[in-house]
Amino acid sequence: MERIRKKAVKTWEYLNESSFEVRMDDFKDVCRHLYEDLHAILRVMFACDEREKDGLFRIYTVFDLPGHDRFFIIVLPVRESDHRFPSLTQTIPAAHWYEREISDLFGLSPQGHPDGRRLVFHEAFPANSHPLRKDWSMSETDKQEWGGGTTIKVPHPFMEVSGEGIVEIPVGPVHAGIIEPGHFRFSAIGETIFYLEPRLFYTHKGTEKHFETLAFPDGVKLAERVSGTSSFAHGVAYCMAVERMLGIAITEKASAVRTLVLELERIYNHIGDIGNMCAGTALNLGYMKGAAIKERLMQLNEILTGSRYLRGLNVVGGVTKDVFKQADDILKTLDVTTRGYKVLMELLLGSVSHIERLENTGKLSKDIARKLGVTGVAGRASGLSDDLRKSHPHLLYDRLIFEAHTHEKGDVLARMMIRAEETECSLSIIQALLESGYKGDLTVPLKTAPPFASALGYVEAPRGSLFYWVMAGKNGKPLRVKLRSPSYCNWPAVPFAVHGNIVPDFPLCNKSFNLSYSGTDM
Amino acid sequence: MIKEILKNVFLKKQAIQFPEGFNISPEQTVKIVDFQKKVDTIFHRSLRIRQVDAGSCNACEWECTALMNPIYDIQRFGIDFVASPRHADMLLVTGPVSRQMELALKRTALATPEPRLIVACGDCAKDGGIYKGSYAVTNGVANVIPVDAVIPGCPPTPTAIILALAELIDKVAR
Amino acid sequence: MNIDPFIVEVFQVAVLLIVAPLFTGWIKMLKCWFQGRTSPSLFQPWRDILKLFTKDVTLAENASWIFRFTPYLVFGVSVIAGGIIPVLSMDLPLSATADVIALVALFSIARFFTALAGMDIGTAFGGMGASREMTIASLAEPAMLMAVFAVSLVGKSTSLSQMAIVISQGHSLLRPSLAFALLAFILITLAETGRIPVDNPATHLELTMIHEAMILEYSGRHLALIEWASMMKLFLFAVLGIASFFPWGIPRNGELFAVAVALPVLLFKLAGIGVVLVLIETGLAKMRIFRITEFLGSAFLFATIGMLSYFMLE
Amino acid sequence: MLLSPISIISSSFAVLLLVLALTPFLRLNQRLLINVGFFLATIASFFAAVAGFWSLADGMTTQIILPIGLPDLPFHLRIDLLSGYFLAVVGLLAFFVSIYSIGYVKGFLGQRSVTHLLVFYVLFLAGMLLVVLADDALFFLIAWEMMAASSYFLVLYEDERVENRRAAFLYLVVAHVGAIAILLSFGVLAGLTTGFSGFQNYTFDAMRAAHLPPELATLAFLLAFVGFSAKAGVIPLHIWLPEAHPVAPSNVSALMSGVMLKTAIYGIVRIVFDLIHTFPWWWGAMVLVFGLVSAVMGVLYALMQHDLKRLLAYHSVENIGIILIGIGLAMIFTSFNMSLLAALALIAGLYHTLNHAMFKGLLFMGAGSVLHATHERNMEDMGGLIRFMPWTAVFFLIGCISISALPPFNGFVSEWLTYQAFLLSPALPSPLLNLMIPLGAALLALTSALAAACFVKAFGVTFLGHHRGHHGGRIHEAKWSMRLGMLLAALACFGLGIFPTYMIRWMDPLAEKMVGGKIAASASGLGWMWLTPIAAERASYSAPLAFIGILAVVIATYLLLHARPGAIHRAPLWDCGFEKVTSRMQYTATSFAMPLRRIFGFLFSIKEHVRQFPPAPHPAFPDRLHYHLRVRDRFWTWMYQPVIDVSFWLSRRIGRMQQGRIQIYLIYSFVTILVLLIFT
Repeated sequence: MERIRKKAVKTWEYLNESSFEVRMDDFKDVCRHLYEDLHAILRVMFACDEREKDGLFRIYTVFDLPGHDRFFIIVLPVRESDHRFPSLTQTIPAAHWYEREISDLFGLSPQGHPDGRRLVFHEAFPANSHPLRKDWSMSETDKQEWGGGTTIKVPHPFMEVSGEGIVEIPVGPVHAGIIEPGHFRFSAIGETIFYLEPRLFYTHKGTEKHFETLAFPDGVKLAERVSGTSSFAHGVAYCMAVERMLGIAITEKASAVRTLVLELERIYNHIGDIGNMCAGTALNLGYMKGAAIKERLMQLNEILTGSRYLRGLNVVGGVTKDVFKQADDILKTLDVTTRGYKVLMELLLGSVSHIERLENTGKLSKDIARKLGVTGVAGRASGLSDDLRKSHPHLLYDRLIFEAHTHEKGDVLARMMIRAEETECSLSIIQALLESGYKGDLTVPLKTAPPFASALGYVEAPRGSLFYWVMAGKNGKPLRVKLRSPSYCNWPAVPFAVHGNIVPDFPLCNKSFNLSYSGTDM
Repeated sequence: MIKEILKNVFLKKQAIQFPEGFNISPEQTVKIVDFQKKVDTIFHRSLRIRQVDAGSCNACEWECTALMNPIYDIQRFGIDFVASPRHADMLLVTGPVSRQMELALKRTALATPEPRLIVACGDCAKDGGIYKGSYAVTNGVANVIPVDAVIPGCPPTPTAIILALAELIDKVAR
Repeated sequence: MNIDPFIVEVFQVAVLLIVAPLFTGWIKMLKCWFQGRTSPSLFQPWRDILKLFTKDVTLAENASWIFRFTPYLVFGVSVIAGGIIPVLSMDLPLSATADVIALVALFSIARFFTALAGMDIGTAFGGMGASREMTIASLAEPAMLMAVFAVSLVGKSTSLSQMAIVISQGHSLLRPSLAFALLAFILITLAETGRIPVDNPATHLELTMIHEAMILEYSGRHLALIEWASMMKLFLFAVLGIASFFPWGIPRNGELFAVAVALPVLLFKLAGIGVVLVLIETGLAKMRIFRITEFLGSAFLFATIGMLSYFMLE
Repeated sequence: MLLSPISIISSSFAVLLLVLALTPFLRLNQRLLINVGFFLATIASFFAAVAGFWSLADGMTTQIILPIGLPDLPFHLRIDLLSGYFLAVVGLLAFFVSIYSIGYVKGFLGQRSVTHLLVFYVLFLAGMLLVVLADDALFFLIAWEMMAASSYFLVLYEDERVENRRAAFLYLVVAHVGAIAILLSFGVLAGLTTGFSGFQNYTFDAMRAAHLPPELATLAFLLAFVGFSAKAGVIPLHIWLPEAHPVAPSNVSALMSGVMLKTAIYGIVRIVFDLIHTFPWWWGAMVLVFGLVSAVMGVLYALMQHDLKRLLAYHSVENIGIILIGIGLAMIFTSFNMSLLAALALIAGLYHTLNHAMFKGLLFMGAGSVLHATHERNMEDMGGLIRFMPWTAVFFLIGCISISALPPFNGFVSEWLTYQAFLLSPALPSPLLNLMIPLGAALLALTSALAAACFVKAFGVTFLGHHRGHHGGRIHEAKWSMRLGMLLAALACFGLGIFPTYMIRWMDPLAEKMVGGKIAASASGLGWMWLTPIAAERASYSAPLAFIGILAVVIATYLLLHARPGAIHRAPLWDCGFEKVTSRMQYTATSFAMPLRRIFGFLFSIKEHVRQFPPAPHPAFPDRLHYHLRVRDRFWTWMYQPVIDVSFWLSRRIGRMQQGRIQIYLIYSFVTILVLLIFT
């Protein structure tokens, strides 16, 4: 710690964020120290175009020390003239995607990155065009050609496994099932997968740039539409970031509502996922059972919030509705759900043929998981005890008694069991929440954002740790909104879980991770 | 296992009655673009849908999946989702059509044998929805391929989708 | 009064063409019920087929004549096979066209061409499906032959109508050889007709497909023919099982009343078979593709035990 | 009578001699040489076929004694039913192949002289004809050697490649091991009975007459079986076959695989049923077992190949196995005096002999055309050829269907007959056989199913999909004569598949002669359309009906569906919306066979690994991955490697004995003399 303070040019603290601005040549060393000596987790890494402030780009690297409720943010100023910065990837593999993304969106190139290809943009996107720079614009013809997709402006070579008889199985972006678009390139001999290279960002909608066009209070709507099944979590994380930045504290009531609904979201996701895994093994009985239970919960969502995806409940500064008024609805549904869920689990664990498919399929080793900064269900199934509700108690989680579950095996079965255990845990949490009453209004009045104020917002979403980072501009409008969904740091891990498995098991592995494409592609 | 099956067989079905069970708000009623030319082709309440996600947030997908659960149970209407556009009569397109999906969407439409219907599902698919104006989206399916019908809603509830499709089929069958 | 066998033949083929989709429809209905859902109509498969016939065909640019010829061949094979198996009467003009072995060979030529059609377009999925299909087929074949052998020991023949006649005389299910052969036959049927736990006919996951993967490229009338043919294949395996294990109720000759009775009896048997099939399909998850060896290995074992028990006990 | 099988066959030899005589003069004009030479070869083999069919038709036996040969053993020739049948087989395929060769051999023009190709081709042909005509041991062996030597030189034709020389040598060694075994077997048959008095015992007549004590008969049979197995490529003596066949010019491989192997079958049948004619059942059982092993292992090894001609070569092993299954069953049935079933099994075996000659010849000709067009034997570099060479594709497909034993083509008929023979085995009095033989039937089923899988792979990877190689544009359809050759062979496959009853009626006397049973009457009990080997209610198969029926339905549906004016639109293939598909994105042969390779892996020695280059700093970012697979014939490591090692070891030892000092040698000789003295 001292070492960092010594190296830091500038240091400032805000809430539970300690920021250290470092020089270009200290950057790598500081980060290595945090990662290797202090075993910090790289949470998120992003750039921000602050040229209107002091003519500099800044790269923010957010670390999280296990055991402290505190984020260490290493800030690296980069001059526009020499748009280069030292790459962390060789030491911290988790930085792999972040750095490529920065070079795509800001044109700041990581020096010594093992993979020089673009991440976000596909072949048809013009070279040296970086949308998140403030002075960026794009000609109509470029847009047309980008959409046309046929003109190759920057080639994107997939890795070719050499040797005779290798077949490349291209899947997607349009899949046979009802799932999101993404391209997967298997290099296989018959059924055995030797190498899998996913190609994502088909659903890249320029969300982060779009945030900058909306006022902070309106941003919630967009945040809720980043990833469908974790709409509420995204809403909460965004609001939390903005509230922390504005320096306002929401009432106990509001946080109680948010906590409750977060858990509801977790439950319907987990049960849905458990059911969907049955689709992967063609155990239709379980699939339909899971779907039915999920549907009940969705209907509960609609009763509570008017939206099956819990949208419109969050606003910056609080919530719009006091769901505790409908406690009996909730209890009724949960009661039914719990019974159904118990039956479902009995059914699944009782079905030998189903469990046989899940066991030892898609193993993700703890080592890889840690190196790639895997989070959420996948991480916990591989033995990483990483749960923001524990490590950074937000909302009312510090008052609640629950434990974070981990499994060691890291296979599909482990991921299912994690979901099962967390479902039960969430059910008990909701019971606990409903027992006591909470005071305070639904919302608190907003303030105007001080220029260039920034803050983190974070939530343990159903899929794992979710981060937002907002910075206000001069005019109180957003200067930068960075979002990092849990799927973003889990996607790079999927291939490692798949290698050596057989091709027909891939859908099952994929379902067991159940990552969001839209949340990753932004 | 057997117990479950027996329960399933003999207990009352969970599926909601059609159309009584469908409480549906006015703004979710279906606006159907004219497609009389296809009237005499798709018939007999057999409709095979190929769902294409063109950059949606995945909520619409989950609603489409929900169509197949025991409550909405779309297969009873002779509607089914298929794996290949070659087998499909209808493309159900969701999302604002991100630029990086434009080509894929066009090719999917190309791969679908005539006569076919193309339905834009959800507010994003209608006109870009919340994403309207972002540099990376084309503001709606209609800007990429000709659209036959639009289902509004963010996301449109399963009931809304079913009503829309039912109306479609009736129109087409007539 | 007796009907001319040719008329019975024609009638039987007509029954095959009409009832096969209904049988599939029935299975779908049962599946839905077993999953606690309300089901589509019994006639849904028919609607799908008719619909497909009216649709255009979208053909891949590089599709060769094999791709276009296959649907017709597969369809033709199924129809002829339907003329051979005794369904409504044991004396059919076509019944001498092929015995069980030749019948199986007829199915395998259909499979041969389907696999080729899968590889014709040159997509990874087609090849994948073809490879899996042929693998499973080559493991199913020996088991099938052993089952045939065991039954033919009892039936003193491999000609279907003859076997049916002989077996329908004895109250044969008491015979252990037949019982084992039946077990084997059920497993083989699951594999040959691509049902769970071997293949999932209703899957949406292209990477797990077997039969579906080969026909991903088909559309319009070609698809209609192939789907119809695969419905018929399921039907034919059912009636094959009926003819060789439960032939009671199939009239010896085209006696009018008997034939008239034979139809409802057949439907009744089919309904029963549907229930068994769907019970298996609902209760089991799809197995890993390499588990197929153990699956069909046990089928082979059952058949062999059947044969041995014939020599030992009968 | 002037015109007789004898006169025809001798005229055929005259034509062959004429070719040899003409060669020196035409040597300078190679193109003309090819035209004339192979045209004459065509005529000669046509004569041979006619002679064969005729002698089989009128069923008489004629012998002639040539004025040449050893002092009291002049060359005996004889045309009887058996040699007639094999004359027909050899002649018929040689006829097709010679036509094919006219076009095929032109491919070598400008590369190398075809003179000795032609010469050895003719000698090879003559050798095969003489083998089936010979009627005494000496002449048989001479013809046998002539056949072996000439084929050796043909394998060596493109001798600049190391693999060819190695293959040819291996072939030569195995062939001679076989020849020696056969020689010894004749020695036992003729010599031991008569104490080596005089040469006249070496005529086959004498051997027929001689009554061997059983143990000597067994010895003779085992020797002969080893010898002929070596030639036929029965596992484990098959090792030379997949080496030699691929490297020979394709027309030669067609002959070698199509008919040369069959001379071994001829030999076995001749010796077992004709010369020895009484034997215990376990001989048959042994033949059956070797047949089954060859069939299953042959097809499994074939599945692992992605060299088109190697694949076909391994399928020869498989089919020889199937033939032996038939013959083995025939032997078992004969030893139990069940002549009817024996006839059925024998006819199944011999029928498959003819069928295999036809479709394997066809397939090798097809492979030749592909080779001719793409200069490529590795399937992984082919694909999409159906668009460049549609005719070859059709013929090759017909070959594939036939060899995969699918109706209505010929392969199925003979395998079906074999199944029937199997299914009738419960009639055998021995319970052991009753239990064991059905398993054989299952193995046969496995074989044919695997064969189907293998040829889906062969045809699919070679002719379908996109072209994987680089010379897409330069690929051309085969020359007309090649196509004609293949067309005739294809027609033969079809005819033999559709009209089996005629074939059987025509083979019946042969079966009666060999095993004393006839099935023609029962086989066409319902009329020529239905093949009913034993009885109509036992089993029946009607290729014509099935064929016409299916055809009718196909045509009917086609017309019905095309009543509505065509609504077929061409569109790009469905690529999941990912536009940039390459030819790497289609299943390869190695991938296609992977599931079976994994399931039957224990039968091969497989080396498979993926290497990462260079070992990347972190698993997340590999630089380059390389996949390597080697599948090898276990028999090589099991049987041949040790033999080679031992021989080297011995030679080293013997080498050590040679000191080069005269005293040592004197001592050696002294010791030798001592030893001899002691023993006498």
